[in-house]
Amino acid sequence: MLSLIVFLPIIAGLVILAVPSSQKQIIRIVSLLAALAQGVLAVLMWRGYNPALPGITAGANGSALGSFQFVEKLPWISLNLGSFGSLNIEYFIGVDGLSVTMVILTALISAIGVLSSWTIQKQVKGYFILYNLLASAMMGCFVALDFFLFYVFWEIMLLPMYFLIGIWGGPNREYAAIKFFLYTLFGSVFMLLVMIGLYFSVLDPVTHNHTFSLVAMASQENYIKDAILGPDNVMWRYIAFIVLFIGFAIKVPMFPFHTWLPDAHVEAPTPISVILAGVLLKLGTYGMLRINFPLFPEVFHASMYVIGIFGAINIIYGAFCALAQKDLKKMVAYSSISHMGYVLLGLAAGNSEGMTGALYQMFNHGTITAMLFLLVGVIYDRAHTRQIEKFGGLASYMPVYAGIVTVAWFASLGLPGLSGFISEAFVFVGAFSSVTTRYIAMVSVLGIVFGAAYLLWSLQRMFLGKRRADAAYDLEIGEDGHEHIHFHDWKGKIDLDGRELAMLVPLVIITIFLGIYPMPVIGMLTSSINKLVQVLTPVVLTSMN
Amino acid sequence: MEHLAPIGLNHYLTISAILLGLGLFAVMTRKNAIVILMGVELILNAANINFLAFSKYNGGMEGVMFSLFVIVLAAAEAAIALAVVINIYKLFKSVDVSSIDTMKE
Amino acid sequence: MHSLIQLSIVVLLLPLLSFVILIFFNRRLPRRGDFIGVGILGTAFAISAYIFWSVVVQTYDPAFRLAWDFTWIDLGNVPGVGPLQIKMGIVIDNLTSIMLAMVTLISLLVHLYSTGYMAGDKNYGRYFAFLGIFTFSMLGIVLSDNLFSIYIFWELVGLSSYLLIGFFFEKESAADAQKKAFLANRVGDIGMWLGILILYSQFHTFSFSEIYANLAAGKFAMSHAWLTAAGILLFMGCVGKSAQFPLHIWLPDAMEGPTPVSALIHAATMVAAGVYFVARIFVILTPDALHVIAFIGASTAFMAATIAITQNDIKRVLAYSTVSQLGYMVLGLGVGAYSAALFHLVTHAFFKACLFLGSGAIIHAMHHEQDMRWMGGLRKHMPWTFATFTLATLALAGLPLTSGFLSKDAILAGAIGFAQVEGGGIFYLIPVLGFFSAMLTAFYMGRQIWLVFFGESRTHLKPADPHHSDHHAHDSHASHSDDHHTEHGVHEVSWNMRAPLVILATLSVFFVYSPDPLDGAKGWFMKMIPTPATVVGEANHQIGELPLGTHQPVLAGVAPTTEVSAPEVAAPAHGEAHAAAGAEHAEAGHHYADARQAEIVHAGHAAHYTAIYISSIMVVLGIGLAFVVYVFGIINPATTAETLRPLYLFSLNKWYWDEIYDATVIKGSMLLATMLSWFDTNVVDGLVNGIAFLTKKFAFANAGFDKYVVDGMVNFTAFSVNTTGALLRKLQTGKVQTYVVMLLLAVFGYFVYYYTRLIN
Amino acid sequence: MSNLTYTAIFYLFAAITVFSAVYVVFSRRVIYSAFALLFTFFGVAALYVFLSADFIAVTQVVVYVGGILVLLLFGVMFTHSIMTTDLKSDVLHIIPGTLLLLAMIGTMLYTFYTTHGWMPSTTMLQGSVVERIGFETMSRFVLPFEMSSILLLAALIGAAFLARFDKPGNNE
Repeated sequence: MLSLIVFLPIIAGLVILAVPSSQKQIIRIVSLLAALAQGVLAVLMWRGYNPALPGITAGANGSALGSFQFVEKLPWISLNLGSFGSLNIEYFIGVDGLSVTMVILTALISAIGVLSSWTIQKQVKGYFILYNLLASAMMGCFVALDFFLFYVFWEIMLLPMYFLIGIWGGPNREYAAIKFFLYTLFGSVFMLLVMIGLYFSVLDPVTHNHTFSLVAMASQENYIKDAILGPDNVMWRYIAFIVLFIGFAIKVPMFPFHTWLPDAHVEAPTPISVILAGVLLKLGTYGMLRINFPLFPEVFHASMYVIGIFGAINIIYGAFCALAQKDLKKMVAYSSISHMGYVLLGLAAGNSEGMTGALYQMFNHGTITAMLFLLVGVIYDRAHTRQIEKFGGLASYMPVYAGIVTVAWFASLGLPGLSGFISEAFVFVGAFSSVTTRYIAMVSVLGIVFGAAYLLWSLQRMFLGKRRADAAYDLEIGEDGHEHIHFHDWKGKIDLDGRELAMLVPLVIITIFLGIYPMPVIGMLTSSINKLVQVLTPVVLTSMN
Repeated sequence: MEHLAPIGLNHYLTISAILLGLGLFAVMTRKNAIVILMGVELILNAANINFLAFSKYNGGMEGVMFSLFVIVLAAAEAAIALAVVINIYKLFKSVDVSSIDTMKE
Repeated sequence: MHSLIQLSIVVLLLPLLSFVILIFFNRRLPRRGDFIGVGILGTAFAISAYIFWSVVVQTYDPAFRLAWDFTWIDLGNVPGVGPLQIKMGIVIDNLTSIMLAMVTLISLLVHLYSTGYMAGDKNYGRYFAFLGIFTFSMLGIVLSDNLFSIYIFWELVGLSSYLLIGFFFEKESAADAQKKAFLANRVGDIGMWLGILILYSQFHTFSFSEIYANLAAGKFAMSHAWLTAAGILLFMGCVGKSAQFPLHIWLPDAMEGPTPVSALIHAATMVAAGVYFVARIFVILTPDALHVIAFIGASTAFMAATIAITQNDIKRVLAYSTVSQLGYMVLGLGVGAYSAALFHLVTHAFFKACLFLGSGAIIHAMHHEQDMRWMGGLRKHMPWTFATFTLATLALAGLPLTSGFLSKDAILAGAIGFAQVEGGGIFYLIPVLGFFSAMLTAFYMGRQIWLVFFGESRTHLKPADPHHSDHHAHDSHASHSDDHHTEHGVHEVSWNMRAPLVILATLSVFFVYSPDPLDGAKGWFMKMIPTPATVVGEANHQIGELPLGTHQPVLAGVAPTTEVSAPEVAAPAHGEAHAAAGAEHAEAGHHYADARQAEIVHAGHAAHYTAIYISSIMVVLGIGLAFVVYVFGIINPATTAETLRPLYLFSLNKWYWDEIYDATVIKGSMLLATMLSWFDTNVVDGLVNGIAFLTKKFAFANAGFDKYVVDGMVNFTAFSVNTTGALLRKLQTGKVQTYVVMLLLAVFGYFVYYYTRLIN
Repeated sequence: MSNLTYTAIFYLFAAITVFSAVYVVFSRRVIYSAFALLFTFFGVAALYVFLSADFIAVTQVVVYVGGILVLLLFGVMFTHSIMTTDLKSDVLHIIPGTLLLLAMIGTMLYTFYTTHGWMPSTTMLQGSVVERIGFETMSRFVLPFEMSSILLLAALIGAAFLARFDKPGNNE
């Protein structure tokens, strides 16, 4: 079943390959059906998921089955390398609390992305094939339990993204695409090295072969004592942690590796921005949670403070940069940086509250930022500009749009009753409770104010007041005597149309519902989080002595 | 005629050498395809003389047999070659081999 | 679940229902659904009144407390803490039930009033929806039993005030004001949030009762300074919400909202939430924190009063008077006059709501003229408004026989007692500022009454200002045009606006609260709301003596929170004290475990008559001054203003706070934002691009090497081959015979070679 | 037959062979070359007789004179305006050709005359070898014999095919 979730989009892509490229509608519908089917499967998985099983490490019997769920394990590549032993790579997937919410998020965002892609007119066939490939790769990353498989999906993801930005993007798309590609590739090269190092340092507890299994790697007793990344080799473990962390931090993106993000977002078409912010950024922090921290717990403990500081820098720096932006999409991009800072801060706390907050923030940021980018796309479709100064008084003319924007904006600034608040609150609760990150949390709280500042300011400039003199639209008096606005070459509905509502309303509902009752998501996380904290904790104790 | 050495191997070899040289000369210098063919026949005859001479003075039958096959071969060669020459003539209205240099391009 | 809890949940959810119905369906309902808003609030008030009746009147027990909670978020078995749940819950005690009744009543009256005031607005239905969510949030604050949910509703109040203040969002000034209000509140909120975090990090719970029990048990492991900090930080929430110095700046600007909203938000509920919250956390405030609170309250009261005397906008005067009165309440809490402060909260809510609604009636009648300089003589045209407005003014000024007198007097008495107990000269500043502010209050309210209601109409004196009229044309009443802009247009407002005024004015008279017009302590209110015993006083001082280093990560799995069982039974020990204190005020001091608290209560009681005398004198002085200036004209305000020009300007420009904040915080933030953005594009991204540039340069250098050296060699090979080929091509004649010649040459060459070898 | 007579007859035929071959090569008219070639073949056939290969000699006469030469004459007559051909316009590489002619002959003769290992065997062929040719053809050389017959057949068909006037690919 999990495999089906992962490969459904690719199957859809193959089907699309067979459809003549003139049949645009069929291509879109096939993609949509695949995404919806994926969504249905994700919901089934959510229903069938047992929140009591912790995941992270192997169960009591040494196999992943007692701990992970929906596990599928097949030998994939088995090479005899002579004196190097044998290379055993497995097709090993499964979910635990860390990944199950991400799988659901990915399915959701993919489906919404397909709807959002409806307006793509250029090379529809190629677009959707790449899109589906991307969707599969993202999903694969979240469920892979074999490091090699993870790496494969991780790299597969890059390629469609590069083309989707580079072909369907804005005017400066080549620059943005190549920047994104190089940045991410830079990170993954190191990941490859660490992966190989880990392979030679870890033995499968059952077969006593070297293994890429992340489940085996998460237990420190499986490490060969004097191997390159074994427990004795402190220096190499630190180096491995750092380069791995940088690899993931680029994806997050963490200051100072964040500059690809605004460019990529500004140039990417709306659905790709949605995917990028909604899912791809989560892969960075997910990778930290799944790989970076449990594999090197003692290094994690030593670097909690530094991670926390980077988180705080992300929060405040991102907020300030957002405050100065004139391009709405760029502002939202910087707000992403700011919000991912909360995730980092929560992780740095290293306790259950903080980690829960971080994971929940990953989910919420996925839905909320998706909403923000969709809303930016809506206005960009109509006005062909994203300059904040080119608008004003939209609330009078597009009330539904303004209403949803208000919800999204307030969700983004962490208003209680909307999901973003709970995750941010938990991040702070965790970060403050941890002695290491207490003062960092105290500084980071400023992010709440500046987050409100840039969002409210942009809200005011775009939606409140009256039309500006140089606005991107005209006012005309309608037959009923009321003022209406008129976009220069927009034929569709002025306010949101059915398709746009179909993308936005589910997200709004999720945001509000999870803001009021977060347990459907948090309930799935807790046992895994507590287990993860436990995996990290004993080392914390010994290293304190 | 004492001063004349008895007829031996070298005599035959000398004749064959002269025939070979003349045949080669014809092949090298004459433009006419038919004459070139004649040169080739001379070369073949020179070879035959050599075969038979060595066969005689060595006492084996191989040379004899070989010369027989050479003659057969020469016949076949001549037939084919003339057919080719006739074709060339049809194509180029000439049997002047120096004007047939289309392979140069 | 107790039936009162169930009812309170109903009360809480009813306004939310109103919001949901009206936000989605207001355009499809007749009259835009205003009757739904009013009806639902009426129901809510009826239930609240029942709760009030059951709790305060029937039970009449100062220690009454009902609590109920449920697990909201279950974090499972957290390593190092044990099972951890975040709970949400409701608590009902006397204070809650009084607040509940007060909030729903004022909200109901504002709803009713708004059906008249807002009639004809194009977003009429949405307005009622916003009122609904505001009421919901406010009730949430009142009913919350833990810090987390109070923070949630706190922010929701911020949101709904944002929506309401910016209701006329097409006006830039309204849009600015709503943003300013929200951001100022947020600044306060982060302080409050940090305070919550300090407490949570110690006890892993948000519940008030559990936190108090843990504190009382001396389980606070951090230093005492952290506890003081927690108190002050939590108080920051109040500073934001209750518009205390230095975050008071948003409240006067918030007058951009519709006037009934001002009555609801800025008189009765939202601003009161801050005071209510400080009252809730009163027991954890250390003496140092209380001193800070007292000084902030006093300076706010004084500063706002000095600003109010020069303002010309009728609503702005009231806004600054609100800030000033909130300063009183905060001052009261700071000096330990807990009951008095809350008493003032309630009385102020009613008379200030009356004043705002009255001013709304005036503005409505004057066709959106807000400047008092162009009013006058309205007494004859609007007798109902005049009467109620005057009564409320007297209450605000603190004249005897009014509710304001009772509460303000109690606060000032507490301030005197506090100064005596603390014994320092500097602490006398607090009562002195309080009394001086009382005088100023009397003065500016007297000025307002005179300018608005007495004398002759000055409408014609108004300079023609097209911009000004244009400014108000955007207000809700597009239908009301300027053609009625004469004295003849001024008439009394309709019944649905008048009735709230009368009700609120009635609630501003002393007998509602106390049988003795001179002593509020004899009334039911102060008996029902006794000062709770602190949990961080001298008796608990040992908690600060735990060295910081002994703080160990709680890993054993036995969390301190688990020792506290049901919240319902958490506070009985204090409940005893409350009961006794409420029963006999004079002897209450003996029952407080903390000596300082007991002394202050006692001294406050002793200073009661001193306070009455002084404050009465000050009020009479203030009103007399107003008469001297405006009625008898002995002092010309204009010339005085000219003489004291710097002071006048200082007051008129609100102590230049807006300018100071603009120059420092806002400009600073924007500058920093611009700088960081520049840094981001040019330095961070520049670094990246620089690396890319260098890589590219290197690549080009490499490419040059490649092109000229490596490729050069290749090309040279190709060139030589080409040349050789060109030479050799000459040999390739296409003539078979040439080849034969060459072949033979080769054969001959071989012979030559062979023989030369043979020779050697 | 005396030794002298034997020698004289040998030289006679050798002279006929060589000089007619020279005429073949240097004649300016092809038809004359063709007839000179006739004499060369006869001379060579005679030399074969001296070499105890009477059967080969007969074959030489039959095949060369009766077959090849007639064929050549046909070719000459098919392709030529015979009378106009002229030696001077008919040659190229005359200088390298001549030099090489002399060089090749010289080299070979030098080789022959400086090689001393070519001592006549004791079992020189004597008399007629017709019978032995028959034996050899049917025993040791039966495979080459059959192969040559196939070769001849193929050459026959090929020549006939190539020389056809109305081949489909020939008329462009």
